[in-house]
Amino acid sequence: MERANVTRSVEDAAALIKDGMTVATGGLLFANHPMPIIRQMIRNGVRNLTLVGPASSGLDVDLLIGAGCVTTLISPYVSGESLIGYGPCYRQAVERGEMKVWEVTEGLEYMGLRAAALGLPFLPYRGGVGSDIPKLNPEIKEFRDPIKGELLCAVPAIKPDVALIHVQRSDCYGNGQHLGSTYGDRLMAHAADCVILTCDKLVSNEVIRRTPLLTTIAYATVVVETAFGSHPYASHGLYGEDTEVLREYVEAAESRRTGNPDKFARFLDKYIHGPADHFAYLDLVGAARLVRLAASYDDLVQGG
Amino acid sequence: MERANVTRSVEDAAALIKDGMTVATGGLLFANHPMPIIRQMIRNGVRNLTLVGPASSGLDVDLLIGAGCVTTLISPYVSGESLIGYGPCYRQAVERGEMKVWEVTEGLEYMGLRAAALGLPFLPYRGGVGSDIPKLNPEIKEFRDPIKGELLCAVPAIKPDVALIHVQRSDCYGNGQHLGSTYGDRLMAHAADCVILTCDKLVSNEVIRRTPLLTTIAYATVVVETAFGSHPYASHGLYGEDTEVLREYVEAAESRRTGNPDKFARFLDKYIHGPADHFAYLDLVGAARLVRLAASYDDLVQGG
Amino acid sequence: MGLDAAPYEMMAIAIARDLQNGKRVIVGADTQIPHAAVMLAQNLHAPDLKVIYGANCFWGNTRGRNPDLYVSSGAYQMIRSAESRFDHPEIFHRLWAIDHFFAGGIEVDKFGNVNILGIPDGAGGWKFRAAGPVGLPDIAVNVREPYIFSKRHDRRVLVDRVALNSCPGFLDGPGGRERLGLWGKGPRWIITPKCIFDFHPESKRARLHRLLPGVTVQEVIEATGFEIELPERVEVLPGPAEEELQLLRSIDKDGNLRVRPK
Amino acid sequence: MGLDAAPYEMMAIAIARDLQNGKRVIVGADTQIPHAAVMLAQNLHAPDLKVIYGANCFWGNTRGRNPDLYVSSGAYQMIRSAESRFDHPEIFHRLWAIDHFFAGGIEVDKFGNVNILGIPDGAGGWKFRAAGPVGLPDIAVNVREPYIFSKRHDRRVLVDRVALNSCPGFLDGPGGRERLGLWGKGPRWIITPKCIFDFHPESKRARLHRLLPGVTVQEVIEATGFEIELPERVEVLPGPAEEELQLLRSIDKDGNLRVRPK
Repeated sequence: MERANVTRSVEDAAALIKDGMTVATGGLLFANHPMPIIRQMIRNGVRNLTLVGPASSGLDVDLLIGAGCVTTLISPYVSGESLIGYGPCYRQAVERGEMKVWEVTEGLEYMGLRAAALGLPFLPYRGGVGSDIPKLNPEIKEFRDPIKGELLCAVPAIKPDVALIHVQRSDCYGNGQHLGSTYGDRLMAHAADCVILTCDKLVSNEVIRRTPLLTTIAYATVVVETAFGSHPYASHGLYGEDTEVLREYVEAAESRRTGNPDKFARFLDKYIHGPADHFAYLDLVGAARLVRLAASYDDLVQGG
Repeated sequence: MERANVTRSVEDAAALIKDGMTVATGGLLFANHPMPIIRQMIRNGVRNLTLVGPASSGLDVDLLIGAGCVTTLISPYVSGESLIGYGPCYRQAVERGEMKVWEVTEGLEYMGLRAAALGLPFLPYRGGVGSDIPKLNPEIKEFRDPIKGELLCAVPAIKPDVALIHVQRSDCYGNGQHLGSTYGDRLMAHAADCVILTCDKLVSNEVIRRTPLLTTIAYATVVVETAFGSHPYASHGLYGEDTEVLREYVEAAESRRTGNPDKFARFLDKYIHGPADHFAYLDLVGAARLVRLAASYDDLVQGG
Repeated sequence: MGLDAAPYEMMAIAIARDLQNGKRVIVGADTQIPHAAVMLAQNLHAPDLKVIYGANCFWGNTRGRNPDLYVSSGAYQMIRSAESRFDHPEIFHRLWAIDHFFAGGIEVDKFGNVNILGIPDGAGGWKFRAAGPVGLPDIAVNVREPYIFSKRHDRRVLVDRVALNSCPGFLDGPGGRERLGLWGKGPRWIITPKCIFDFHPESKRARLHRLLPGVTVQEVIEATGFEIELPERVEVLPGPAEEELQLLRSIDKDGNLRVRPK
Repeated sequence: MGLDAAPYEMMAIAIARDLQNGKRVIVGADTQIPHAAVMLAQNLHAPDLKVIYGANCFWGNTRGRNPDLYVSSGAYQMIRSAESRFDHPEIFHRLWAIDHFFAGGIEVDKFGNVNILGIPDGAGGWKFRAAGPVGLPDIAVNVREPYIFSKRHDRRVLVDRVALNSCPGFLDGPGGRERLGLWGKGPRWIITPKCIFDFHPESKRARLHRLLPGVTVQEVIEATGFEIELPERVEVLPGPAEEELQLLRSIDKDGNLRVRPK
């Protein structure tokens, strides 16, 4: 009997995500997003998700909102940062009352995820005290601590059914390694029942055994090999973000927000519904551009 | 103006530790203990410490107890594991009522340290519920959580004045790297006001910048260069433990426990009071033995 | 079969057989028997048994790697089979996803409670102080089904009621865990050099489940300090298969499990 | 001096001058001005300024390394000056040891409270929704002395009372922080393209501390939506030293800080 290989296709992995689930997505702002799974979720028409976004969510989360997948968002921030200060689809959905925001701070989001990881009903934090967050989210309760009597916020456990995490490399048993920032990925993975890992490169188990100190996610439920799997975002250690595609997104989403949905529909058609699979997506982006994005990283320090 | 070099001598670093302080020591069982500082504390005759030991404390903690430095111990376990199932000096001090044990579980010790790191008065955990720990330590309070009403233990913040941590390498700015297990060292360092780092090897800042993913302790307060600084314990990545000296310790400490303190006094004289400094200590142990301890590690995987 | 395993070897084999493929387990301090068991299982029927070396903060897999049985559970050599390092505090993440742990102590009682703290002197002090509870009080209330094991089987270890409870089993019997809202099902077995106890589903009391080869029911009753639930028929654990014993001894090169129990 | 710095450049220089050697700071999302300030300070008088790149989870030091001013605070290139990576949740460890953070928002009021959530419509919905509070509510009640900065100085940003408080300053004035037991001293400055406010030690209201070169008191009063505490004499911030401006422009190669404020 041999060890089970947990690699799956994008399609098979994304099929694990059902309507109504609580799904966490990793990375932060412009890096390390499990994009092939996100695109497949949109293709599959997944609905009514409670989405747990990165503590600083980027336009990946905005895209899922714009595609109509999200009913409730748990995230303290959705921004295009240097390109646009807020997520256009996020802003639109909130202002129109089409999506519920479970208001939270970064610190409280992490404490909620940690509570789930630790199997606790809640964790306390000082963040939120003195702000309007507990008024906007009645599930976050101010209370006096049982030892010193200090005023703290109690945040209930935030428990994803699935966490979608992108790493630079993994073996076929689900041992993943981040070659740059880990962001909140590890805590999301620890909190979730099931971890879907996308990796830019599938490596042998021997590579992992030579560098066990770099393994950041142990034994993910399934692993999907997706070269340039974070495109159009950066993958820390391997390639930079594709500003051109991101600008295209911002323009499309902002035009949708201001009343003209056509460009956004065309963006979805072009990048999501059009390509038959992840390889077709890469061909659409083009080899020359991908090579340039990889070259932007090649003079930087590496993992070990 | 140049960046400040924070390297110090063993003597200067140990002088930061004053009578009555709360001191955390890192590593676990048979590995990664900051021994030159521990020996210097004993030479200095430090008294009345509240010692926060590793979650599985080894004979390093037992030695500090035997040398009379510790008034209160915060540790869920003091053991010589494969050599002896309990710390002899620990057992003696507890049975004679000479030292207070602040009873705690591993999980609660870590939650107490995390509370200090997060600046919280307490954190909750389920560990301890149903056991006699809250009865033995009235500072750990059972309470009902403010959200679901579940029964949990509240542990107050455990806040060390100083954390003593051993790493395999560090630069002169206090950026330390563990080349094997980190144990609870990072949380101890995060909870403490001041971090004293011993390192087997001082490396250039360029080495650290080439491998920032391996940096486990950022900006320690002071760094002490101490080759074989964890001897007689292992230093993960560099050398194994010296079972011969550890057996000598166990024999001396167990003989003290059973009423004959001479051997223990001779052990202290030989290994602690005798050698003029850390180099004299290494000469006492002998080059051949140190080389063999290092050789026991040389076929194993390394950090990066 | 004609093969003879020493009692500690037989304990390791019995645990290995019980560990199902794909389960997640933690092996803690000073636990050579469980450590041998998980390596044996990984190399036999459970290549996907996911093992945390608790004292070393590694997720490890020894499958097909000619493993050693390290004398210390903190042996630095474990990095040889490591696939991931983690900060020790993270061992408390996902305990709800851990199937088994292996708990031992100085006393074990009929409801599967364990004492690893020591024996109080009744006057606020200690008659005997053991090493301390480690993480057992945490693990016992979070992990699905811990195993309890003891290298000795006598009336000092297997007692009617533990002097101190530092690893909650079924507490004072039926409904005890539920009343406190503890997670996990409670202990799976008590395994000793003489036998395996499981727990009666209603009474939650230790029930004789299997005898180790060569041990009689009478011998167990005499050596046990609590009243045992006896099923109608007590089966004897089948002796080791050739492959099991051969592989176990290739792991336990120094014969640590071949010593006679005290 | 005869050197002219653009307002955003002058803001970066003013912050850099105020950052003392050895302090610990976090630079967050979308904050080019503070990011330029910490790099400038590290390369001038504060080589031991300890900087967390909050959006990238690195501790970094740019001292003597010819740094770039990255357009995004999450720029992957920051690993060039990184000395340590950490998991982002750990940014909340030791916030009590962090001296400064840099907070911005859509509204800032006279007590140094910031709104980065948005403007409610008064009927349970939103007139305008901003990106969200990020970690500001956490940082504001833990870090010693955050700076508040705004790239715009007008009556829509500098308001009497924030519509929503998502980054507590001195709340409703004297004793506000103490009543809730918040950690940290409260905000140090509000810095804008026109001036620097500090806070009156008793009233806790924003007090005009320094004018940026070329700005008048009257101009500040007119552009500010709250009543300003005016000291007897308002000093003008000294213009940039040659070394400061030269170094800043070697950092801000693309001239991001030379654009005119809106």
